[in-house]
Amino acid sequence: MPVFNIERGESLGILIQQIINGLSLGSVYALIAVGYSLVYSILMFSNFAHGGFLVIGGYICYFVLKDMGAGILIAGFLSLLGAGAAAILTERLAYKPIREKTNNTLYLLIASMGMSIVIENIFVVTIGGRFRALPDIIPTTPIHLSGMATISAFDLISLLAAVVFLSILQLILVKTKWGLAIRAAAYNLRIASLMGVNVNLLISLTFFIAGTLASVGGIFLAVRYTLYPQLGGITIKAFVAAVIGGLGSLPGAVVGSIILGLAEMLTAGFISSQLRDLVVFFFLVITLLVRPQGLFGKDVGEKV
Amino acid sequence: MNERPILEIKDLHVSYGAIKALNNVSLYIEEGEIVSVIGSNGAGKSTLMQAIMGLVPRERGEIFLKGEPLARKSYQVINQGITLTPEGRQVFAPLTVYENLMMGAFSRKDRDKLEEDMNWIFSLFPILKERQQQYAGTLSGGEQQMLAIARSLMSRPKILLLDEPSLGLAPIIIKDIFEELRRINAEKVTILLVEQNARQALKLSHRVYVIQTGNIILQGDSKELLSHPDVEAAYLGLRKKSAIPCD
Amino acid sequence: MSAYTEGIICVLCINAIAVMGVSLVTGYTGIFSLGHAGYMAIGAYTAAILTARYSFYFIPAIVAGGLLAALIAYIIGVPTLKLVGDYYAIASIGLGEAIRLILENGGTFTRGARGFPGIPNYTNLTVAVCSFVIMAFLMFNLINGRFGRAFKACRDDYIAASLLGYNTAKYRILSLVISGFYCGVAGALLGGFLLYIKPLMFDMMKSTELTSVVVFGGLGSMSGTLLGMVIITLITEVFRPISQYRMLIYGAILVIIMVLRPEGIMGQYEFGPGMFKAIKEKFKGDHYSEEGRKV
Amino acid sequence: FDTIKIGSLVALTGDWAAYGQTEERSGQLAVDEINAAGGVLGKQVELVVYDFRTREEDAVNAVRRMIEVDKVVAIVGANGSGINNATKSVVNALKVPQLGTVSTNPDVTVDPNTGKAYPYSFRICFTDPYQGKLIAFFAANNLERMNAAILYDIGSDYSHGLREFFIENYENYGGNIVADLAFRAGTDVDFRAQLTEIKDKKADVLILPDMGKEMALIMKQARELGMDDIIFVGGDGYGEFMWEIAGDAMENSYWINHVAPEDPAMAPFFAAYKEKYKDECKEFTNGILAYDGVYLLVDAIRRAGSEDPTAIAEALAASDHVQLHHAVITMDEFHNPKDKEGIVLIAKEGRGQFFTKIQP
Amino acid sequence: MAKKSNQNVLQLENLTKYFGGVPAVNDISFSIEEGKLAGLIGPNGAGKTTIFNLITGVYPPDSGKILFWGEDITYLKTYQAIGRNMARTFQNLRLFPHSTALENVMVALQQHHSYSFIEAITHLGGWGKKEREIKAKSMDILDRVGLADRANQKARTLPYGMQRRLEIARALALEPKFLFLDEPAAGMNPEEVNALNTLILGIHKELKFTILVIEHHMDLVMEICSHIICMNFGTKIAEGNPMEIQSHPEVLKAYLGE
Ligand SMILES: Nc1ncnc2c1ncn2[C@@H]1O[C@H](COP(=O)(O)OP(=O)(O)OP(=O)(O)O)[C@@H](O)[C@H]1O
Ligand SMILES: Nc1ncnc2c1ncn2[C@@H]1O[C@H](COP(=O)(O)OP(=O)(O)OP(=O)(O)O)[C@@H](O)[C@H]1O
Ligand SMILES: [Mg+2]
Ligand SMILES: [Mg+2]
Repeated sequence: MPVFNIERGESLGILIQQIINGLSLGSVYALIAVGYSLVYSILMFSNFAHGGFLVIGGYICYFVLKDMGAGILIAGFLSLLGAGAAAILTERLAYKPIREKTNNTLYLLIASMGMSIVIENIFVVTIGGRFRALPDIIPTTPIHLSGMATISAFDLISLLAAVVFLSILQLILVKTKWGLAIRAAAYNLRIASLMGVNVNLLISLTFFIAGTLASVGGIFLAVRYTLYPQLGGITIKAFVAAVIGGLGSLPGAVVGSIILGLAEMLTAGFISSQLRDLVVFFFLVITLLVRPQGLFGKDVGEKV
Repeated sequence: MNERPILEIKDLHVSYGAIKALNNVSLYIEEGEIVSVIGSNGAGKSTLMQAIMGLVPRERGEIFLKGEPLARKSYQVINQGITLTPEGRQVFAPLTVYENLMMGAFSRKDRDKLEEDMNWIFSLFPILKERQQQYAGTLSGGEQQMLAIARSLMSRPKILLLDEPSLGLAPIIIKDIFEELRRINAEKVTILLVEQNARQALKLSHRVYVIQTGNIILQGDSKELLSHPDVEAAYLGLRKKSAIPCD
Repeated sequence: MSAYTEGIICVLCINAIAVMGVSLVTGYTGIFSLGHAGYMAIGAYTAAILTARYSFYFIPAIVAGGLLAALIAYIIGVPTLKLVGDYYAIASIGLGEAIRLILENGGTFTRGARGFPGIPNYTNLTVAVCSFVIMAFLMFNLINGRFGRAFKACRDDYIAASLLGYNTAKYRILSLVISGFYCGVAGALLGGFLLYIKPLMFDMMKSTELTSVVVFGGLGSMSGTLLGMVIITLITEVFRPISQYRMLIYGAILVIIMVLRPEGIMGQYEFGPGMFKAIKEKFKGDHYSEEGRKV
Repeated sequence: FDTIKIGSLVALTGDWAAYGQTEERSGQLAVDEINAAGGVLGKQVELVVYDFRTREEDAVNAVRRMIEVDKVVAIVGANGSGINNATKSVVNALKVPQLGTVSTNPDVTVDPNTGKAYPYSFRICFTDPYQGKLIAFFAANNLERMNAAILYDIGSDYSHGLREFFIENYENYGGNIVADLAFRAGTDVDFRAQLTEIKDKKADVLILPDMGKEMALIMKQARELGMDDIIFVGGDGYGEFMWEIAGDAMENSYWINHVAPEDPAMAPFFAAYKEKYKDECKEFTNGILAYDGVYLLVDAIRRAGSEDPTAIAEALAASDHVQLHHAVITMDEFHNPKDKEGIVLIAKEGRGQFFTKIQP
Repeated sequence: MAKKSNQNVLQLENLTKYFGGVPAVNDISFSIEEGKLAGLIGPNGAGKTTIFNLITGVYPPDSGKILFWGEDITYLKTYQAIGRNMARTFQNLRLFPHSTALENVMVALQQHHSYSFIEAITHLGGWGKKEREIKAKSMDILDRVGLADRANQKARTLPYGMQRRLEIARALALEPKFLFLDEPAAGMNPEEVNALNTLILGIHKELKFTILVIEHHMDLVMEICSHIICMNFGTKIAEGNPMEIQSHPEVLKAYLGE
């Protein structure tokens, strides 16, 4: 009969396990949320096509690995490059003409929803809706922690990747003049260009970075879970995480993701799996009611 | 003299849809000059500045910088040494005063000189030094205007365009700023100035253009124009109907 | 008239009522909502339960559906409407999903995710068209007048609006409540049309569709919203024979319209005498980017 | 008309696109074969395929269009009970028979208020109560595992139905439900929270009344959490693509299905499918039921001897030992196939292999 | 509400507001009598706009009291304060940029020419009459500030100077008893400033408003205001009639720079 690692009543073990689960889930959210937040920080709109970049990255990796027989380094590199390029292309085709005509970011938001439908369905009509899985390029083997809980190497790697990418980005944003330019451009593109900022280049760059981050997220998701055209849809949770953390704030995106991951796992584990999403959304709304600009969002007092 | 003027505008036309904002505007600025443009509300002064900066597309006409065609994208214009202090402040509200000034210096290559210039700016506008870490959006109106001017100075332009720099400033500050403009000009910075405060502008500048509903209707030496018989009319901008009824 | 045409007209009318509500809240008041399908769900379940279980006559059931949705909108709106922009948008996703999740966990009362069958067929062509005409009449009247202007003022600059003496919070909530009512009625009609409802019908995808139609048609233009809705519905119907490309085309058209006319197919204009002049002007220009005189 | 039109209601876009595409292809394959063999009533058959985006409003108008514009005489699909629940009012009002492929909810064919079958609604699969009973029977009697955990999709009517009927029957067979947990397909991809609890509750069998992708992920994550001894039992959501996702975690799981892929009778189908589409038919349950659905409809047309939808519906209702590829169908008074055997697959060596047939 | 004997419409008592460590307004007291046209001057950053913001409830003071017609309005919300019959313009323009000039005025004017929700959705009752009235009166006001021919132009496409006048028109449309003008003459040329003089004086005489105006154009202030308050660094440094102010040593030092 079954042999369990956890003795009944060892609820500490379960708690630890759920925390590990939450951190691991949160780190994948973080990879997506950071790219999403980055685009938000400059163009001030929620880029719903971000999930699409993630899918593009995932598929490129999949096909390079499977059909071209290349190694993970090449596949990963091409997939980052491809998703980054797709992000730039999306910006050029769909967003640039709009932001040149108007300041209202709602239009960008709708265009991004359109783009996400387009990207999803390009995959549906070309390669079909089937679920695919990447080979185990990132080890998912479990490591048992003294019989209390298990953690997979994958969890550690994704957490690490999230932290590394975040730190690099944060450095760029805070320490370089380009980072400052991103924040200035976020407020007003026209005036930023009056300061000598090549705004289009800056935006393309931002999208490229966001695209590559999405692609990393996509590969992680595809390995951990599965790859299919609608995979981008789960980024909604990452959006929620970015909002909890404060839109446009990269540390916020990471902290929000971790909090969300933990909240989901602890709710499902200790309150009710049926109410998991309800609790998550409730949590989101409560956070916003207490801090309308998110945990790390800046509330710049508006002068009248 | 054979040398071309530093900035030369030929037959410039700009429209906003049906509204014709600039109509066949030609003007030039010699190196080291201060030239002012005056005219009433809606004459097209700001449009002229924005057209130079590439912020609005030119419908027709050409702009030359030292005889070479001027770039059309604003970031390229900046890199050619032209800077605009835009009308109505337009500081980066969510950035601090310090960060706004750093943005002003964005296109500068000689980044080791920034510290020095920052000090120069702070000596010009001591209040900005006090407010270095305040968000620009929360400054008072006049402080924002000072910041906007300071921000353009941080780029160390060869040609400085100013759109109503005296807006919302106390007289004493205006005086200081105009003095400073004269001093900068002495260091070979060419200045194009749009002012409602026409008397002050005329006193400061070498030459002046008067613009009315998109056309240049008068130009000449500032000192002469100050005593020109039509100048009174030029002040008014030759409006058909007074802007505000005076019963 | 064939049942197919009839079906399309019914769906058009039902959707039209829903998007009018969303247009009011998003286009006029500037509250970007991605959760209005939730209000449809409330209307649909209320009317379904009242008619199927308690044998209500359908008109009071529909009105009750609308009113309950409006009430819930009020309860939700009071605390959350102080959020602005994308923050409210994301929160509204949560609120919309929460309504759906509650319905899914509603046990035998709502029959949960398995859906609610056996709704009497009260939405026929006449009912749908009449409801639409009445609701459109009221809505167009509302926006043509002081409320329309007040909503727009709150949208454009809430600080300026409050400095003109407007209690902006009140207007935002009023607008949400009215839109909740509209979506509730639309949901109630949908139930009587499909005769079967389930929570999953009212997911975020549905909310997104409602909102994109509003932007597609033109923010702040009720007629644009309706025109946009007709176009989008017809596109999906016309391209039915090339089924798998349908969503691709739909997405592409959404993007293309935004790129070519970001202000939507109607801009801010309404059908009416002044429209052509206004549109002519619009096409000639004035599309220049605004200066960010934000402060 | 020189062709007889059959409607095919499938989801080609949206979350179910993978299944819809297979159904469309399989249906078309059946039509091609039938036409090659001379058609029916001397005419060629034509398949009119409409997408419904996994949305009820869309499906209702698709069905109206098939009937009114394209004049189809019968409809095969859809594959979801919710969709059929919405379209049943249309087909019964317009009097054209509709044959659900994997629509297992009882309400699809039977009016819950009167307990009578709708005259124009049919299905080719067995129902949730029956499938739930099969799973319970198998877990309790064949596997002799009496402590079950369930992990179901809270947003899915299919999942709910199966769960409910499983619990009812399993308890009758003397089993204990030690954990009854939920998730949400689409947004949830991580199930470790629930699995951790299931592990804690010492369940010895995990019932998965879900669709393929989620089941695959659940099994994979369960094994990662070190749940090495728990047995997975699922329903007809099984698909071969799950192997790609779950890998070894699939080994020795059991699936109560309508069909078995290695059923010799189905070999020609798989071969023809591969030949025509250069692709394996991995979502074979949907594929086979759509394929045989077309055959069943054509057989009914032949038996009715007429293109009149009402006659076809009557013929369908009167189906008695109709030999299809995957089964022999006899319609009962509720328009459900009578006493269809449950086929238990065991996942082994990268595919689902026939394990046993059960009939409680 | 009982009018005070000295007829002080507005009375500030020891008003203080800090931003961070900076006292934007520091222990300010002054009062304005009914029917006065008063000026508030001071160098940049003196705290003038902040005083307007405190009065109109944009933010609450740290301490002190604001009385309006004798009523304590210190902690009222913005819309409540405005509802007490005051109106203001903004130093940094705050028009509704996407609405036309006319709409900008109408949205303010309708505050006092309202009709019920039922009338609004049915267009019955007083709707038509009220709407026509709102429109006609709005046009009158636009005409008064010289913008009648720009009535249908989008606010944001108006040149700067006209946007300023539109702001004044919108404030007038609120039909206030007390008007606060924050740098109304900014962005106008001398001739236009003259015309503005006349406009403000006209409004003051005709409509019997009490007006408090912030300005840096000294000619304007000295010409039209009968009472002037001067502040610097958040504190009041002088108060009196133009003659007194112009000769006040501290004012000269701090402000006029002479
Ligand atoms: N974005 C725009 N769209 C349409 N018309 C515009 C736009 N911007 C300016 N205009 C119009 O162009 C004309 C010139 O405007 P401009 O701002 O250049 O005037 P100005 O001389 O700077 O006036 P001011 O002294 O008031 O600043 C005006 O009639 C104005 O209404
Ligand atoms: N929201 C705020 N946050 C921080 N500091 C502020 C804020 N609002 C105003 N200040 C500061 O308070 C001081 C007074 O500002 P205020 O706007 O009242 O000046 P003002 O007298 O109107 O000046 P100006 O004539 O330049 O408009 C300024 O130094 C300003 O920087
Ligand atoms: Mg100007
Ligand atoms: Mg001020």
